[in-house]
Amino acid sequence: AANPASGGHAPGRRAAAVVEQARAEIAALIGAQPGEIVFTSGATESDNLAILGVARGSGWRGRHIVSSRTEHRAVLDALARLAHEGFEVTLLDPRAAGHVSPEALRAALREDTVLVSLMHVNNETGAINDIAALGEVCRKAGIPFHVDAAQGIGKFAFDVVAQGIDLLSFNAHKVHGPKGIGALYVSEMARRRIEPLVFGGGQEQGLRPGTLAPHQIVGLARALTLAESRRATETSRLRALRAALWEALRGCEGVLCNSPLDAHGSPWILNVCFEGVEGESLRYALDGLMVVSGGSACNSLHEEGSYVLRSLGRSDQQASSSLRFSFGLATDAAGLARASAEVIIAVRWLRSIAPAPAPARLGASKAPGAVN
Amino acid sequence: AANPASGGHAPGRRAAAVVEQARAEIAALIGAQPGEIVFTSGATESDNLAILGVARGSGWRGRHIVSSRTEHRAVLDALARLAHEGFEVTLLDPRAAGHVSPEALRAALREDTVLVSLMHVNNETGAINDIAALGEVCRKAGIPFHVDAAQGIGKFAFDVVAQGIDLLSFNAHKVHGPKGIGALYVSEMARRRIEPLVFGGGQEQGLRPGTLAPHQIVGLARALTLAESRRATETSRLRALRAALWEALRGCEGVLCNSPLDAHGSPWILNVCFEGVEGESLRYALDGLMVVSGGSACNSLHEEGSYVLRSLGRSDQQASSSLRFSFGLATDAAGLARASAEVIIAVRWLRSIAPAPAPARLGASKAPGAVN
Amino acid sequence: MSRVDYSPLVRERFNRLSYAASPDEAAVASGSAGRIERGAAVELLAWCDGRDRLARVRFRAFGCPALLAAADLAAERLEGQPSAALGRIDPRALASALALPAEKLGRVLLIEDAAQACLAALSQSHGV
Amino acid sequence: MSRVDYSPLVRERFNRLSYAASPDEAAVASGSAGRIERGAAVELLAWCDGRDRLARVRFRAFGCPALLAAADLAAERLEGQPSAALGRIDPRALASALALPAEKLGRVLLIEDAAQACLAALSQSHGV
Ligand SMILES: Cc1ncc(COP(=O)(O)O)c(C=O)c1O
Ligand SMILES: Cc1ncc(COP(=O)(O)O)c(C=O)c1O
Repeated sequence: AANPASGGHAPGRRAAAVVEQARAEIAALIGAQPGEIVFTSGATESDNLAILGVARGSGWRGRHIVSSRTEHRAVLDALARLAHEGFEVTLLDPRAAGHVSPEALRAALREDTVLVSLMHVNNETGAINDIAALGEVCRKAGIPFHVDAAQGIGKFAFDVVAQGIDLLSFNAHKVHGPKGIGALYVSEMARRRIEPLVFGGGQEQGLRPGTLAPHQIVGLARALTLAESRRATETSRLRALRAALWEALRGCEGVLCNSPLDAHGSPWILNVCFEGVEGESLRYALDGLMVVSGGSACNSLHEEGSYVLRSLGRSDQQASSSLRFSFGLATDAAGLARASAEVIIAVRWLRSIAPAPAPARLGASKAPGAVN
Repeated sequence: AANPASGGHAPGRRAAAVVEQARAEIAALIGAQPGEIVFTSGATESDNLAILGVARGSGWRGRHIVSSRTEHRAVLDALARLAHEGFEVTLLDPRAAGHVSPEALRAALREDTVLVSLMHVNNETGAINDIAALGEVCRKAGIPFHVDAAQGIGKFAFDVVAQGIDLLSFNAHKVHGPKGIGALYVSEMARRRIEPLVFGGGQEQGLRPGTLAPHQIVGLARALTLAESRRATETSRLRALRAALWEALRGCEGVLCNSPLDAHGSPWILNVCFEGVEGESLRYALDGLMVVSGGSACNSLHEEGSYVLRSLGRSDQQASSSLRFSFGLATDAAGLARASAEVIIAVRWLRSIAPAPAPARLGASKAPGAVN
Repeated sequence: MSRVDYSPLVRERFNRLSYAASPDEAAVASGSAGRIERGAAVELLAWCDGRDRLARVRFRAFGCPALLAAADLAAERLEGQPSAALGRIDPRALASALALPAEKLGRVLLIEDAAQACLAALSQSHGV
Repeated sequence: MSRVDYSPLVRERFNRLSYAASPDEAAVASGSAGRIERGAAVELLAWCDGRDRLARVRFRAFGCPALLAAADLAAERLEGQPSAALGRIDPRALASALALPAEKLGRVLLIEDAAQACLAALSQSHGV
């Protein structure tokens, strides 16, 4: 009595297998278990799921959260929402170099602190936080530690256990993968507290329901795996290119570096302030220059004069006349040389047509040497 | 004094233009304005954004919501969450045919009702609600009307204004588009009430921040446009195929139709109960048969005996031994004939190996005709 | 697509179910357990030879693939054994031989019950 | 990528800025408005011929592309006009000629102020 309709393929099951394979690959890359990876639509959603989810799910334990002023908007806006819901948020002030010290974090923790959220690599300056040291502080205090690693994943080694990370946000498009896909690592401890943002259907263990997009998920896994395979070579290659770019740019007068140039700065980012140039016109002049922020950044924050740069001590003017250079696979020495030449020419051009920065130039002034 | 760095291309801007073009196409298809379309990761997120967003944003007006028992899990689970947050939810009981009557809706509305959420086409049975009539009731009462149209978009004509719809959820993968992308139409009235689920970055007018995925969005627009272009022909083609399939299946004894076979049922779905067969084994026997639910459904709800079928009056047993056939571009007469033959054979096979459904067969029974 | 992902062992056996009884065949003795209305029922049918060996064992079942496959495997294992083997069915062994998910063990217990009932029926038919 | 999407008219003009003054040139008269520290400043430089016509008009500016393009357009339009034209600069006309976004009009008003100041300086230099 054989089953006469014994089918062959089941595409749904194949897709599910592909997703689980991707999940396992991603988990392995960060030292996690596959069941600890939740797929999302990107780092913004991952940040929100981590922050809103854990805070709301910990309401009875306390309502205090620690983060920093230089976090990405996705983190700061989620925190603002929590403040609106009655949480108290302490935003640490990174030191001038842009990173939060373990001591400052320890000092900010309280009895009722239910979450710490600190980014790995700052998306504007490239400043790197010492995650393992910060994670150690959180672990000792028994507080879940969320890390926004959108700018760090695939570029630095991660080991969520060794680094004391409970929640890790990242996406694919910052490592040359597709847009619209990201993930959140959720440790067992965090899992016991986290609440979903979206309900229905049960996917991702109920934490993030909705039909999964296998092509996007495979894109995320593949992008991360490829990034990992070239990590060492890219790191030293881009470190050298970044140093060369800075050397070229500093030839221009009135230049300030907003990025840590040592090991505390990501080789993938260089942020430079060009004094005496209006920022919007500088970026407009350089439109089409891939390496300059905007072409590849998440949001163009610059019009409003970056809050990140201001919180690191730059004036409004300096913040708005800063350019973020971001590097990737397509970056090479020749391209950067061209780019730096273009930037320097544009800076000089705009400075050349600016009025003299006279102390007070209101009203008319008669000038000598008139025609006729 | 020409700008020496005048660039050429700006890929970011091209991508943004592509997204806006897609947004305009989608809006036009449903009679909306481009600015009223918000991109999401799928219909689950759209449902949640509509329901959680509008309810939470209307808290001060009232805390009562009306919906129905046969909604998708994404709707029911979002409503359950709201109940947990202190909202009162009235779930209407669709009549046996599976749709909610305008009278029943009108009777359920209260002074403090802040949202009505009713699906267009039921994902399990294909039962169609009369959206324009229900929308009229909501409009008269001044209550925002959310419609989950995941099973209706691209298959039926929509005009959000004429139909009185304030919020419309849909996705791409139900119209042969990519997974992981959907949209929510938000009318001006609903926009004034809705709160985001996710914060940071400002995309989609602050209602759904995060980097947009142009390739996915274009996929959604293209899928909907193509669906629209073949809508008339597909409707009559599949209506005929569905009728033929039902004719073939009813040849099998003990068959009940769970779908409205008239114009109140979607030509894309046929749901049939095979009495006296265990559901999980029936589906397992038919694994690989594309047309049968599971291969293409959002979730396999069947293991638990569909709550939709039970709320339409089927027993647990009947609900769990029901199969959902769903049709699409790949469906043709020959394929359906093969499929129905396979189903009938599997049903008969499983019935043939089942013990007789004796009134009480506990314990042993001696049988005649023993060997030896 | 069923929610449970069964092993290929279940698939192979399910597709054949070589030990399913024919619709109208009746055995020396049979034993049943479970109820169709509750979603799972098994009947074991046994034929003995002269030396009290199970010459032929067949099953009927209504239930999930795990139950059908396990009943089939049980019948296969019983055939050729002394009839007392009916009393020594090990549901865990069946479940592990088919790599069944843990939550399916409950169903497989029905086979043990049916086998016990079958053994009782057999004893009765022998006039014990 | 700047957040504002300027028209191709702005792009074309911005890329040339043919009426920008050379770094060290100085005119019969100039008029300024705005402050660099506040993010926008314009200076208009004018040279008159014997019949009180603006023989040459140039600008210096610090600010967004809208301001630079509008200043360039203003200088172009003024050149060849009677000097009194400096007092009749219409910021709305400049903005609409370049299809500027509405929120940029405030910046363009600086050009009107600078032109007025330039006219005053010119009158002074003529010893009025
Ligand atoms: C540090 C950081 N966090 C969050 C995000 C937001 O990511 P997404 O655009 O995937 O939502 C970004 C942008 O990539 C980022 O750089
Ligand atoms: C009626 C209905 N609502 C919501 C959904 C969930 O959609 P998604 O899988 O895109 O989240 C589905 C599944 O497609 C559906 O059929």
